[in-house]
Amino acid sequence: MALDKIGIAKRIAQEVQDGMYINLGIGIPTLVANYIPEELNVVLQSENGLLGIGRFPTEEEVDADLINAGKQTITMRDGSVLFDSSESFGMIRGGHVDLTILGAMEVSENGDIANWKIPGKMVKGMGGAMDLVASAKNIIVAMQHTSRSGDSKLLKECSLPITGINCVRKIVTNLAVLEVQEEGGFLLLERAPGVTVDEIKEATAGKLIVNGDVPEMKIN
Amino acid sequence: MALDKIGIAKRIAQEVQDGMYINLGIGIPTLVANYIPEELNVVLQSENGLLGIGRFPTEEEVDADLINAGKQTITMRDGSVLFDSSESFGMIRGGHVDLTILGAMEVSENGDIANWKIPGKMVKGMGGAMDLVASAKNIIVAMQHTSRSGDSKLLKECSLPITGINCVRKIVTNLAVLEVQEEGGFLLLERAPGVTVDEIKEATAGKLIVNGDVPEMKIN
Amino acid sequence: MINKVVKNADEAVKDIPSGAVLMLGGFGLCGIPENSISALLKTGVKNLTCISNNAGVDDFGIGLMLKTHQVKKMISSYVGENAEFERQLLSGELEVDLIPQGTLAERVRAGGAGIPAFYTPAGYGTEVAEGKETREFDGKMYLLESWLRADFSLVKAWKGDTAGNLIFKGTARNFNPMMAAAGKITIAEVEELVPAGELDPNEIHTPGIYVQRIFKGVDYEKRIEQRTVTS
Amino acid sequence: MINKVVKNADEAVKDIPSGAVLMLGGFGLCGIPENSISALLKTGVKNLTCISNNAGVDDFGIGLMLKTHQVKKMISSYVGENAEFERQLLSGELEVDLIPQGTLAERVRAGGAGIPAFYTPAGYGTEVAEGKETREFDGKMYLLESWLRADFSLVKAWKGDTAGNLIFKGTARNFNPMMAAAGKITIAEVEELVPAGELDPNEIHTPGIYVQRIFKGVDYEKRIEQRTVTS
Repeated sequence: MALDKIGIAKRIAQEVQDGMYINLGIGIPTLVANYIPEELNVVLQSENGLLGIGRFPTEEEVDADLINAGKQTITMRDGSVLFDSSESFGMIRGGHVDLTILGAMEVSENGDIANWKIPGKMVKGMGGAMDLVASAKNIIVAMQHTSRSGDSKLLKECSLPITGINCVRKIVTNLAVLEVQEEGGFLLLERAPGVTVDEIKEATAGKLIVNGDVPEMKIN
Repeated sequence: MALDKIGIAKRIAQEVQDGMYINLGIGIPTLVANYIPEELNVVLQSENGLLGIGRFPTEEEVDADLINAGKQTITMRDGSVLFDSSESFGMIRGGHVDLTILGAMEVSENGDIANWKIPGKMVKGMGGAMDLVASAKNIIVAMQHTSRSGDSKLLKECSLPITGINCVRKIVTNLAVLEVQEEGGFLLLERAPGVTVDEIKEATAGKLIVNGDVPEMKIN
Repeated sequence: MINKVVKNADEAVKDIPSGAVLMLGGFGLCGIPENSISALLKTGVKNLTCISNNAGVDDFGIGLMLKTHQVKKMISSYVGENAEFERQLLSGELEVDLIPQGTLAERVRAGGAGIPAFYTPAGYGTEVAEGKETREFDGKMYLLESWLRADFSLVKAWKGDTAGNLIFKGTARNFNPMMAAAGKITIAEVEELVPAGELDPNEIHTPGIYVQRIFKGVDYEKRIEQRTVTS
Repeated sequence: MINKVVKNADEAVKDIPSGAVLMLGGFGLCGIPENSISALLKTGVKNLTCISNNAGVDDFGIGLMLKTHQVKKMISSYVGENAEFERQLLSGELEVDLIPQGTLAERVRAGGAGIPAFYTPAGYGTEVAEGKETREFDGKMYLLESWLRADFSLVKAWKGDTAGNLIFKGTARNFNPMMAAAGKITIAEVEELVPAGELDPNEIHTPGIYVQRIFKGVDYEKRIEQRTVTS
């Protein structure tokens, strides 16, 4: 059975390691925060100027001057730091953020990502996405394997305007966990529970690499 | 009579205008602070990270963590700000400092300055001098008109390795106040009390421009 | 200390001319110069180029200046949800220059710090790179990006002193400090204005040297875009 | 929060190998990592490249490491008065790279912020420009300068917390924050070490993300180079 959004978030949470500084994009990536094991010490970065995003505030705690990059009201954890946008993107560009998790409309088999613009539709802008994908050491994409119309989002080449080239390392979809290979291609690492390799092949337009038995994801 | 160091400092203090942010180099320039009229509100910048240098501390106030660019212990005035070296030179390079006063070994008639290195002698480094002269909008040089051996320090071309090109606007020496002209040459603005134009001509190796009567400096 | 205090927003913005290039601090609606924007609505200047990470919403922030057709061009990273913005863009009334957020932050920082150009990896291989010089350093490709400076920068801080020193609050800091440094004339509005000497010199975010005018703002609405709470 | 605390200076520097590139914070003797320098004297590593605005004095700061012949190369803006330094330089034992102070600060800042190169006017037309690319922007000439990064950065702060967040004091801040960001491994020594959560997030100068190890330093001498007092 294909994963729902929470399933994708839970699976990505397994990629998180103790001591990581993490930037979570809007959408499914934001949900990942809820499933990071309590015993791991990690710090969430918000590119509008905060290290140490906490839970959402209570009504009494709401502070218009404290929001995340998705413009949601938030709180700070103990040990948080506030800074300006230049410092924030210095941090990102300088490779200090260990893990970036973001959504995508398309990923190509050489790791290009498209997630900011659809020709013919109103362009809202790339925000910090281009800086994040051009800078992060470790980028995991969270997305549906196929579009609503059933087209694969894992392609040989992106058809949409791209956000960055050659940058995605891992992809977690509703169907699979895949790793982008240096030489190109999506190496199939895990299947969603009950999903067959053939179903994944069917849904993948880019080059899919299957090496031997592919285990099922373990999601609690 | 030629001015002494204090005379030069007093004359330069007359160039200070209300509201200026000023960087003072080591030596005579540091003395200028003592002669800025009380009624003028100016702020002294220290390139190691302070706006608002105050007087020297009393014995009880001495703080090893609070020094100026000359490594002297100092105090802060009300309204001071502390910052790091990158911000400090951003401030300088970005043209936010209104006036820079520094010493020189030589100045050329097109405004080049040499003040950091003497071939054959131990090189100590340029410190912040190259950043200051390349960035400041308004640079006044405080120096003796001639070297100890009697050679002019106002030259057609600098003989020493230069610190910056085409940057000095005004020079105040023990003999005269001079303005570097766009098209080259030292325009004689004022004479030290009792010093003749001929004496200044004699002491100036570069092109000296004398337009009509040259007034005497007024020093209190 | 040099005194930078002006009476109010009207006084502060009165000489901003039509055609000026402005920077406006803020991320979303957080940390935006509400008072200066209101005052600009009254002066009615036109053909403004506004450099700001976002363009406000229909009835708040820069959105208000769009409604009055005062903005000719926006330079932003994300223009969000704003129906009037979209209408003007599609009709050709409004120009938009979209810039990656980190590149925008750094270009503004460069403007204040006297760095005319620098290399960044953001946007390499994308349409953002079109027409830009590229170069490899240590095996990675970068774009050459240039500084951004403004005729007037409008920033909003939490506390300020009469010498123009500023302290921001929470994530309302965002683009404000860099924009303060990149404006020829920087106008700061603050919630609390104190005499020089009352702020700890070690806690100031923006040194007063960057600020030409400062005033105490009034009636801050501080609208929240996404009010998210836990029960 | 991630805990970065190590026991002491010896523990913090024990894996710094010979031949490493180090950055050391401080301006003159103000804000230098006294404890880390002492610990390095004990480990006896050699052939170090030290990036630091100054080189200490004969019997304090980096001067101590020069005495023990642990430094192969200094990258500085001003090497001041230091007889041993001069002797080693003239005898060819020591290499020195002199860089304008603002360029040094910006190159280090660029290293931490992922900017491989930028343009600055400092040094144009001088011997500092030899072999460097030059370019005109808005009628003024600039040099292309590249980033500086280090294997280890040794910084000194006033207060720090277990998450590595740092607050500096007075002008002891200087190069420390940029160097903290430009080190692959950054070792911070502090006078006061508190649990994460005790420092105000709005008053922190260096975010803990840049700091890999932190310890409470001991026996700070804080030597003064020019003790100037008014009576």
